[in-house]
Amino acid sequence: MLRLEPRLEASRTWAALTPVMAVAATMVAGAVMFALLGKDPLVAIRTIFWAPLFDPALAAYARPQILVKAAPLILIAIGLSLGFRANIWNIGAEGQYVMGAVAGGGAALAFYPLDAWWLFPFMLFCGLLGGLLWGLIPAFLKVTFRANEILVSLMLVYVAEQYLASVALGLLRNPDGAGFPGSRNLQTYESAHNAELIAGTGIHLGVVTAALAVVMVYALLRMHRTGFEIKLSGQSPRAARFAGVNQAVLTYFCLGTGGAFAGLAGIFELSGPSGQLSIDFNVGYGFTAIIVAFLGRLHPFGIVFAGLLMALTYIGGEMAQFMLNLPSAAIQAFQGMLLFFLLSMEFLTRYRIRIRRLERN
Amino acid sequence: MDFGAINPLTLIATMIVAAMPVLFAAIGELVVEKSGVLNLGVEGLMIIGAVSGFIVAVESGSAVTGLFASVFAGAALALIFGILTQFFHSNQVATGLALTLFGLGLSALLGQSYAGIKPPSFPYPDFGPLADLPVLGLLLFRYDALVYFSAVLVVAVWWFLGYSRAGLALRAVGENHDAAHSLGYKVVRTRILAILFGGACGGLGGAYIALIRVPQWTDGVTAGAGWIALALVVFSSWRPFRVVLGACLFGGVTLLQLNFQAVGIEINAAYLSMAPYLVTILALVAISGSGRRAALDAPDSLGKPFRASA
Amino acid sequence: MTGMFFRAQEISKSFPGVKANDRVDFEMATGEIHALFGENGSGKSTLVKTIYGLAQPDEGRMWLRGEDYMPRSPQQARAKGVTMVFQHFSLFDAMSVAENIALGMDQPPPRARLSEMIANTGERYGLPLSPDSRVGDLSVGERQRVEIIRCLLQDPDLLIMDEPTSVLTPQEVDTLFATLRQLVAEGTAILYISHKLEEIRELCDRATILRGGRVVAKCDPKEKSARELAELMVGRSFSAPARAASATEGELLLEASGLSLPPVSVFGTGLTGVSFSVRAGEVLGIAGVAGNGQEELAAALSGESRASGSLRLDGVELQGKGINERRRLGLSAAPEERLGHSAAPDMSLTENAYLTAAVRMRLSPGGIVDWSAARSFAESVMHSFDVRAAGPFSAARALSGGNLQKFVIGREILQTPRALVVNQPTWGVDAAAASVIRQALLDMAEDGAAIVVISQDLDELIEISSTIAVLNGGRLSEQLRVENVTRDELGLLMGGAKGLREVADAAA
Amino acid sequence: ADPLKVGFIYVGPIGDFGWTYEHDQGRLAVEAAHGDKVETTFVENVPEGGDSERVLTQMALSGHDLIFTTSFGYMDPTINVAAKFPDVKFEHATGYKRADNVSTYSARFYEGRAVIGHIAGKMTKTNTIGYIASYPIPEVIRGINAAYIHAKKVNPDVNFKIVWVFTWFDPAKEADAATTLIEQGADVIMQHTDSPAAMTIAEEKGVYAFGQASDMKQFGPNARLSSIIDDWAPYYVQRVADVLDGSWESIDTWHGIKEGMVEIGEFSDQIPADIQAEAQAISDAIVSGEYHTFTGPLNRQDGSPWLAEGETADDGTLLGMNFYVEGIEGSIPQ
Ligand SMILES: Nc1ncnc2c1ncn2[C@@H]1O[C@H](COP(=O)(O)OP(=O)(O)OP(=O)(O)O)[C@@H](O)[C@H]1O
Ligand SMILES: Nc1ncnc2c1ncn2[C@@H]1O[C@H](COP(=O)(O)OP(=O)(O)OP(=O)(O)O)[C@@H](O)[C@H]1O
Ligand SMILES: [Mg+2]
Ligand SMILES: [Mg+2]
Repeated sequence: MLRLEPRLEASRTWAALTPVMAVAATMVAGAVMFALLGKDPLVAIRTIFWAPLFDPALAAYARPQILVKAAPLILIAIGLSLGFRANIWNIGAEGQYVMGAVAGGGAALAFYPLDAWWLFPFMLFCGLLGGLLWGLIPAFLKVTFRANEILVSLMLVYVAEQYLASVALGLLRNPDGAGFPGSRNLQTYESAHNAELIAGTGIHLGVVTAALAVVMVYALLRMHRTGFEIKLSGQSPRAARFAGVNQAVLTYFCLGTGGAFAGLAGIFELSGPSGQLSIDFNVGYGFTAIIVAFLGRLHPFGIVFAGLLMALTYIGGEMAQFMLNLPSAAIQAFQGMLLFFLLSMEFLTRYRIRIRRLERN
Repeated sequence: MDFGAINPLTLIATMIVAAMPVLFAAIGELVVEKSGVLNLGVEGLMIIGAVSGFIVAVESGSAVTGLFASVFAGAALALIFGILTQFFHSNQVATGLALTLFGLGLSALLGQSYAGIKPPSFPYPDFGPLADLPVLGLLLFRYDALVYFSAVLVVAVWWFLGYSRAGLALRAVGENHDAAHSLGYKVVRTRILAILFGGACGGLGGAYIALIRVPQWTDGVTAGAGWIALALVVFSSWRPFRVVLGACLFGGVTLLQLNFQAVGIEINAAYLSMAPYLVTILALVAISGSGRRAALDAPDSLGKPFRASA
Repeated sequence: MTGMFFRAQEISKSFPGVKANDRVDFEMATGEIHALFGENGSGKSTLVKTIYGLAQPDEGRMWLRGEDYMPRSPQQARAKGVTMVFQHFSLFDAMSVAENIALGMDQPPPRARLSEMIANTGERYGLPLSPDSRVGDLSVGERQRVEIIRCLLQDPDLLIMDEPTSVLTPQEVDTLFATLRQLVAEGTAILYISHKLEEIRELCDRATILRGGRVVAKCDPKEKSARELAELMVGRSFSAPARAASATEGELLLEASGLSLPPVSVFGTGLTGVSFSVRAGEVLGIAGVAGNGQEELAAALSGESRASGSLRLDGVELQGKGINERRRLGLSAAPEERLGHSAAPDMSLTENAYLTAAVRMRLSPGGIVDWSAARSFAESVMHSFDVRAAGPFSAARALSGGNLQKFVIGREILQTPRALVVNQPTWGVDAAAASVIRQALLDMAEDGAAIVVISQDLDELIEISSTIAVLNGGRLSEQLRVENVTRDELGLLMGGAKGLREVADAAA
Repeated sequence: ADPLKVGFIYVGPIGDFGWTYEHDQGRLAVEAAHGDKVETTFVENVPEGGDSERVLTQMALSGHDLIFTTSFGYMDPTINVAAKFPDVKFEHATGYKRADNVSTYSARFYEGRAVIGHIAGKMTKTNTIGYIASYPIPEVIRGINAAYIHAKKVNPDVNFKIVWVFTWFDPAKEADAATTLIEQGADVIMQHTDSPAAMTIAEEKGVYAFGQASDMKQFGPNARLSSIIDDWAPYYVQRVADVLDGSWESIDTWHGIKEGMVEIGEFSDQIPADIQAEAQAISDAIVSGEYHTFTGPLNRQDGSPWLAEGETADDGTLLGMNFYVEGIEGSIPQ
């Protein structure tokens, strides 16, 4: 008989092994799906996982692009992970991302066509502030009225999206854009452009910021009292109160940080790769980041790994589309399977499977 | 501006129909949450229900067969969630979100060759002369059969949770899973069954969109209804009849907004579209902040993982 | 052995890292009250869970009425007439009494009939209950009634009770014992787990003693003294805590006046005008039945909740100051619940040491945590209080109850606060560990600290307190010298008498 | 030689039965027309912004010779990538930025709306025409104006009820919009959104509607009067041929009914023969160039003159159109 036994402490070996096993299992299941779709499964899997990294024509461009694509995911996820560890469930990062972009972009556009060194940092600050304030709304309602932050933050995503649509069509619409919705392109607004740092790679300040955020959060969790307070209130709220943790402050801190990071991701994306604030500016980074946070087991370095893995499957998936004519739905289903396998195999880090005979007379 | 153009009776009747998808999904999620599980994957369940209901309806030529298929498909997808969260103890929030992602992808894949097909139509019960009654005819006797089924379902869920033994056990599991376990209730089994029921209802809600409300299959046809359903459960503070009310309100705000536009009341549409979400937030604040009784209806073990201690 | 009503043979059960039951043999006759006792973690709960079908043994056999008995679920056990009252109540706060009881029955009758049965059974055994009240609104004693009636309604042949009296007043204990004796007279066998050896001597016919998962002794408890029983339990002799003869009380250190607190939840109790004063070297014992405001008082003193009124430490007003500010000024606390309140279960002892010692031991200057200092502090606590654990890296949940309790009390004591508030210092702790803890508290008082001990164990309070007061319904009685009161008087105060005068009237 | 590699990037799924579907039909037409000489690829569901720039770069890197970018939002990414790959040719739909290797193309859908506006004006009994509008952009406003002018011309009592749904594609919302309009008395529904939901509702409620983007006949066999079909195939086939024979150059194309980029779907039998003939006549006049959809005298909504008698609108004004013509009620949301 198979028995599950909880481990006293999470196994580090398995923590490292399970992602590999999950990826392998996804490859097998994905291969079956691709074969059913009439594609050569090996080629398909190879294209998704291999081509972005090693394809002779594409890899040189795609490799840094993985970092670029992963950066917003990692930046948002790392902010969310603080809250998740403290049992504060911000699932509205998508809205905070949008509001960061709107606030930052709005600030930059308000001064158009100013040429000043301070505009760029000011824009980033406004982006951060936009996300921060949007994140503080559920914090305020939770602290003051005990309103469930999962639902409040989720509802605010839709409010933010509607607001984005309204400014993209109205307030921030490009006056020289022939009436089309969408703002001016910040890429052509020199002092607000988040240009690439190394020519040809696409790597911009947002990638660097994401890396910094990972290190900062790692240090916070490991060395700072706030990190301890976050873990403590997540594990046992009463003990946290006993330790003198101010739950309200912590709620503001976690939701605020999550919002601020998401807002930063938004403004980096807007002023960099995306350029234009359009109705469909947001593409779900805020939701995907939640999954990234969990796939990374809420650990800073795990989140980096998970973010890169997700980015890899996005880019590899695109390649599989135009190289093999795989439908995008198949790629999406494939990513879904990857998530399921990763989530399900995590239990190996917490349980051991024992095979034993039943001894009964 | 001419309010006279809005006929309140037809508006109510349309609101009821508009409420159906979220009503089905929410009543299912309500049972799931009452058992102590938070499944954020309702959108995924709905879209899978929509696509499989549609495919089977088209292939079999019968919308009713399609509905049964959607119920099974929703339950099957929910089973994945159930196994991951109940046996593998994966995080419920993340698994729910992954379920939505997977559901959207899989449905698009399955539905590829079904876009642009008209599904078989769904039967409307014939109430004969009743349907021609002045006010009641329109309000009560001109819906499709599923509207009447939804009424039965809501009453059944209300009775089940409040008055049946199994419902009592389910609430006990959601209230305090450790105590329920020590009394010998099968926490995991109860939750899996609740999750299956939630999946079936979600699937049915999705199929309602694709087979009756819209009716057609297109990628992403559920367009966020699953998220509304989640909000609705909380909005109703876990009470079946309030779900009905909330579903009509939620379904209705969009309709009301469109009606206003059509009679020429100029309110920024973006702000009107925000309204349902702002209303939910206000409702949340109201029930959480004031009603201590309302807070009591929230299942105490909601979202907490259960590990049998022996 | 067919004559025996119940028999277990060679029951073994392992959990990762522990053998909770190791070839346990054990038997009971019809109509017998059988005591099962032993140190914390000796395997008592595991054994009874096996009998109740909640756990399946790795090895061993059981017989009931001479037939093979191996329940796979509590339902099967109940079907054979075995019921159980749990150490931790298995009740649902948001549900009514009737619903809670129905949940514990396999074929509950219709609601009206059930209410009638609850009333009848309650009357018969002197356990009145209103079927429609929400369990969350009930006092602890009433909650236990719900648990017991739930069992009685099934006409049990074997009733298992896991530490049922830890939360009852002496009077309630008497009522319970009367009920149990009545049941035994009707032919029910009772398996009774308790750490209170006096109770066992009073109530039980036979006793089985577990240590480290094994049966180490069987005896007739009435023939042994409590001390002999305790020594059987721990396997060695030990001394009762001694109060130094020279103990003198100094000046006024901790003074509360008019502390009031509204109830935090629908089900909670508040505090009304609580006043007391404790001198340096004095131990104030606060008696009372659970649920009468003990936790609230502990929280109001520690600073976890904001009460109105005044609280002074050495003349300095503490009201309006947070928990860490109070620690800095010298008032520390150790709450009742070890896992999840005093300590975070999944955190290491180092982290748990940091949890309260950060301020007084200056473990995070400038917000940066000095983990190595925290580790050495944890090690010194472990060393001074003989905390048995693999090391400072062990998770709190991996410690046995007694060891963890020594750790959390030791953690406060080593920070040398000027005043210490402890709630239930020895709750569920075995006799040996309890005596270590009591001694440490006395030593601390002797060194000039003011100590407030909140406890439901009257014997304990009488043993270590210099003054004693009773908490009832959120009000604190007058503070009495311990020499001047009797157990019975305290019991009446705990039961709701307003003051000693009323107690005297009642006695007359 | 290697086949010519032609890539398409789509903003939606090819199964949307609207915008993206029609572009993909164009892609299939290219394959059919050029056979072995071409190889086509596509990536669907590509968000506008940074993702599209990456996809375009990867396509260019992987040897595509010609890439169609089929959504307005791909404009800046197309220009950016084109600058880096001068040897790759790009075709951007509905935009206004060009380069040596970037052409733009768009369709004069408003011509089609003139025709169906005429039919609607004639067919309505309640004199109320419901219009489901997506976003307030020139293209949509142009369509409303074109339809209104021609409905009004044949039916002075006609009244347009316009609801903005702020989405290109949300079947449930479009269905709600159609229901609302019908309940408020509209008996002809026009839409500038992409799903066939409104058509289905119209069929169910027994009113008329027009197909949009694709024919949609199967969704409303009785309701559908006619349709405006996007037909990108002739243009795509031609542009690929131009690349194959080396004659491709950067141009700006705005084609209408004449060139077959906009197609009026077959008239339904519900339309009386004389009205069919009138509608056909409008279409023919547009094709022959005798008639321009926006021919004066026309005033703006506020009554100020726009076009004098016989004057026709210039393309610049049409491309940036942000006002209603006189007679339409309500205002354009901002
Ligand atoms: N699997 C995990 N899940 C959740 N939190 C973790 C996990 N692993 C580590 N942490 C937390 O994250 C922070 C950093 O942990 P990390 O594992 O990097 O430290 P370490 O292994 O103790 O130190 P080092 O990296 O120097 O060996 C710590 O606060 C730790 O408690
Ligand atoms: N589910 C479990 N998983 C792992 N270990 C367990 C489990 N249940 C009990 N144990 C361990 O088995 C041993 C016996 O536990 P048990 O609860 O039976 O003791 P007990 O005698 O009832 O103690 P107490 O007096 O504290 O109630 C302990 O070491 C305990 O930690
Ligand atoms: Mg490490
Ligand atoms: Mg025990």
